[in-house]
Amino acid sequence: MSIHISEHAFDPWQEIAKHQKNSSLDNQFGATASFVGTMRDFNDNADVSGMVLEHYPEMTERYLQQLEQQAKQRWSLLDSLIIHRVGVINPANPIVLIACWSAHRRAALDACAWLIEELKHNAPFWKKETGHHGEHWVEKNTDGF
Amino acid sequence: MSIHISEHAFDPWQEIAKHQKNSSLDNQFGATASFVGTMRDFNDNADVSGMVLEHYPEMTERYLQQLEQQAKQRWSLLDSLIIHRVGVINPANPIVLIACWSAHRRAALDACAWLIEELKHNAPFWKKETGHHGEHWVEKNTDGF
Amino acid sequence: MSIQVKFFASLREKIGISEAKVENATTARDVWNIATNNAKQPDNLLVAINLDYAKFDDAINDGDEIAFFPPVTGG
Amino acid sequence: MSIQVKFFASLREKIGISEAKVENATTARDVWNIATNNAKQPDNLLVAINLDYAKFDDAINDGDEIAFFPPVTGG
Repeated sequence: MSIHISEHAFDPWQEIAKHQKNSSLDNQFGATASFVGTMRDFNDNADVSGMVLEHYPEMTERYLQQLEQQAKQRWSLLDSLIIHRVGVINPANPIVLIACWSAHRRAALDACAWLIEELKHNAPFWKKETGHHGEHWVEKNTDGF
Repeated sequence: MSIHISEHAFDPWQEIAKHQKNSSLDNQFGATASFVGTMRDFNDNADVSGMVLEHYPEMTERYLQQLEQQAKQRWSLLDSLIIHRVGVINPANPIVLIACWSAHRRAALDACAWLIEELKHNAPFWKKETGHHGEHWVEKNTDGF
Repeated sequence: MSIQVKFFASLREKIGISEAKVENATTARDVWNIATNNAKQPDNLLVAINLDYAKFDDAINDGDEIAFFPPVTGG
Repeated sequence: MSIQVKFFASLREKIGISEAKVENATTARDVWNIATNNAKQPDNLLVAINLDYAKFDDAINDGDEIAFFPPVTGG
């Protein structure tokens, strides 16, 4: 179980590979599910050229740790990894990575989908978008569709 | 939309990164969901030291292409990638990779989970496991739990 | 009339045939009976006609490819 | 009694305060009223006490950290 809040751009695929290599998962897991949220260059049909992500550091850390613990209690997870960007973010930058490892597929898939949903709804992060028309705070997250 | 049947070991994370780089997805996608199925070194409590994956090449290709088309009709996918190993497979080798790209998270997550489920139930692949006690064909897939 | 027949995996090993050609048959079931000399059909036997899942009573035509195989275990 | 107060994101910018300390308050609502000089609470305002989501009528204690913020938009 691992959580990183990063002020720097990260490559989600390298991070998954690195985490897997450095963990004690060898040969025990049969399933890895992951989700990556990436900054698009448009949102609600307005051009967005950049973004600043603010957070509440102590609460973010605590909340994400609680989420991982809840996921571990609910599903047979062997490991999980959550990485979230903060600070200045450019289009095409990954914002969030969730990865879950389990013996069988349902635990990893269901836990991964649950974690991103909970994170989106409750983790104390806030996006401010910048574009041609100045900057504005994103009022609320989409429902995912 | 892309399907690869591979007789050689592959690194799923490098494949996702490569596919993303070579596609025309730039800055348009906000969500990537992936599933990787990996060979464990045990199954049904018996030691498994290796595996041979047989398939029905023409039907596999056709079936997976149909699956991708169905997923594309059902969800707003921007792209998808399916890689499946055949031949001799060693413990810790990835067997299958599914990756889906979409603007919003639900399409990628739901399509990815649906694709691995359909593939497991219907794609014409067959596993023969080898271990201390000789070799045997896997009779049926687990239900995922 | 010429029908291409294929057997896969444990079924292929059990009956000892990977491919066959049969000359006259009207359904997939006929093809099985001719190609295997009326061997008993295993439980859960699956059949595909021209690369699509099919039923044993489905009609077949000249040039079709019929495949028999056990439950799939990929992924 | 000393209560640490924090404001985040659009709320922080709107009221122009990022942190405050208030001396006497019994609920999170009191803290809001004291720290913002009875500013109207925005719709959907959220509150956390000691890093956990809380309600505006929840009691607070000496040394608590109270945070006010708008709906979250991470991920």
